[in-house]
Amino acid sequence: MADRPTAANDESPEWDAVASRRAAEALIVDVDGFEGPLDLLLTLSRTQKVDLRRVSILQLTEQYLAFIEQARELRIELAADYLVMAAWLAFLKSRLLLPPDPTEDGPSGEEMAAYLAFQLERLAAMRDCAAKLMARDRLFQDRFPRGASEQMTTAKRITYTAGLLDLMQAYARIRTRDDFRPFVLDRDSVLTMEEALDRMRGLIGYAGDWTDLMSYLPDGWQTDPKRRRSATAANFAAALELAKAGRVQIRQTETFAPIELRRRDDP
Amino acid sequence: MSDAPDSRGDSLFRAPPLAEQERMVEAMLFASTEPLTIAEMEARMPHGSDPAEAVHLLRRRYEGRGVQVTRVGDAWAIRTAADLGFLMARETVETRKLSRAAIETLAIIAYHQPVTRAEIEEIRGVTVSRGTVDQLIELEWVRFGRRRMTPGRPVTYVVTQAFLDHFGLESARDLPGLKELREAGLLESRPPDGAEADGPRDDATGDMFDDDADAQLPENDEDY
Amino acid sequence: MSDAPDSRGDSLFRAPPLAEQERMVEAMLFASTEPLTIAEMEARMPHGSDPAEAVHLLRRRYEGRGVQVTRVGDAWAIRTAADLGFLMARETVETRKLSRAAIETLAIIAYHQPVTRAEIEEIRGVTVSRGTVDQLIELEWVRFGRRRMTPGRPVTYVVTQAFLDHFGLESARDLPGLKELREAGLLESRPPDGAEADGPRDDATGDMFDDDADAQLPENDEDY
Repeated sequence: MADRPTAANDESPEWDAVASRRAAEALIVDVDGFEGPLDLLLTLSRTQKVDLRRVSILQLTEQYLAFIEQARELRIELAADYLVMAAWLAFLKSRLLLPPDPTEDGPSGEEMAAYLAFQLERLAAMRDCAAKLMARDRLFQDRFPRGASEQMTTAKRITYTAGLLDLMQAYARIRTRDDFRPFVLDRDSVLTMEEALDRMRGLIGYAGDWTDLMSYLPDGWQTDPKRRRSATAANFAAALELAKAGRVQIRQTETFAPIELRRRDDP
Repeated sequence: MSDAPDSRGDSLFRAPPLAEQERMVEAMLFASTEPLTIAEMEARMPHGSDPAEAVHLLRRRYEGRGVQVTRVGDAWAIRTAADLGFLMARETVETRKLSRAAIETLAIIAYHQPVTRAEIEEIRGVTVSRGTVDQLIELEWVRFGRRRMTPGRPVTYVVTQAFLDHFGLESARDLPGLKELREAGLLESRPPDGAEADGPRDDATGDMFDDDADAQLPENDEDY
Repeated sequence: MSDAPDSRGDSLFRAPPLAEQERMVEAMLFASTEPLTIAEMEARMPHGSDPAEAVHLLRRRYEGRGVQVTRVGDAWAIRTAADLGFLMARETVETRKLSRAAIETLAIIAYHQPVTRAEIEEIRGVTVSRGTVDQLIELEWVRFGRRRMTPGRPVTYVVTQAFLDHFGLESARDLPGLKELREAGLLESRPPDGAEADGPRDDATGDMFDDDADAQLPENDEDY
């Protein structure tokens, strides 16, 4: 990890400010392509064209802050992580430039810089590993398993299988059932068809004359719009049910006119 | 090794050595789901290869071995030697997916163990049929735990080592909680507030039942 | 693995000659698509057999052939030689292309396992999006490991036997470059020289743990 990040000061003269700015501009266009601030820092560090262990953190900090500044000027919206990193880097920069304050606690600028360099190196190493991994001779690509599985005996044993995923999903399904309860309605403002039917069966005997369906709505279901809607639908369905059974006749004189029903005496 | 497919053009008339062709035939017969004809092998091999000869060599090489190069109609396949058929007896197992009722019951036992039958029913909101638990016990994924020291002293169920082995778990406490399931992307919806739950088997099992107990009407265990 | 020592002397149950055991192992490994453990093979073979030794012989026999006897974790499988992959083009199963995030996450899990989600995020410097780990679990390359004994007791992720099989690794120790990374201290959570410093993501990481701590109710140890 060794190389002191503050070595930056010695190396910086050869850093071409113009070139790096240009690089930063190119980066801005592609800001969506970055997987977070660490990824961006790693890309910026490449412009220094040095071994990651020798990267100048101070220089990198300046590049990053310049990038954020430009993104702001261009009114590019940056995710919060990028801004958090910018704040931290600004803090780091001040720590690196100012002489250490003996009264202050916490890690020194060098330690912070070393940690950042470590993070970058570690991420780069993981990228490298990922690439090596994917380049291996892979199953179904370079290496193949047996194509045909053999069935030589007639003796069959049934085993039941389930994967961990099935198990966890089953549990999640049970435990979050309340999230998906389109079918479990809040019953207090729902009148079911059965309830309406029961009620109507009792009342229909008195309907010798045409009566408006709406007059069958139970008490307390006529004003609140929600309840009224539910009760109307239930009563209508119940009326159809009774008509099917031959108990009532239904009529409607014109579209949207009141629906009326009356008892139908046995033919 | 030597003959990448694109080198075919250069060495138009130079087929790979016969030993190499034999390797090729061996790999193809092994990986193929169906027996392969000589023509099919030839089509895949570098130009100028002689798969018939290679198969002939391969067949001799496998004489007396545990597997044999066998002729199937006008094609070739690798098959287990007839005398070793007894080893394959357990190969032909038919695997079936567990029913939804069973997997849910199993999940509840894993997450809440030791758990009584009544508690399982309370969590699932449906009656658990005898056969479901029996099946899990028969699979040796579930066994009886200690009796609960409550009225009636009901038996409890716990999961077994075989369960852990099957599901690749080191212990039942390593089962992820809802929050972790969600983070891993295994759960899509966000829970209602406060339902942010619970790793496996937290001691507050009693609390877990609360939300369910009110909302869920018991249903019949209509085998899914 | 172990030759049941007490049956050795008993001629009634003498194990078949090693050459014969090699044939048996050959037949079993050929017939099975999945890797077989020594224990699985032993269970099927005549009493007193030594499948470990037989596999060893078999592996040598297939050196340089078109198919290879490969170690997959603590199991064994036969796979075609990697250089002949081009012949099998038609057997190729089109696999879903993994995102860059998924590939990196997989590498981090493989090299740092057992690793928590917070640690993956710390290394990548971004939140692991839902669905990334999910995808890896679905491919059966990643599974849940033991919970970490730190506040919040987060679950960990580890790679599976199928992962080893897919990438042709005998064990997780054979990951490319693993030794170098360890020597460079890049598998640690801190720079090797012990320079302690707060990374910018530390605050966020702290929060992650806190979240977990809130969500997890204390667990009851006795039940295990």
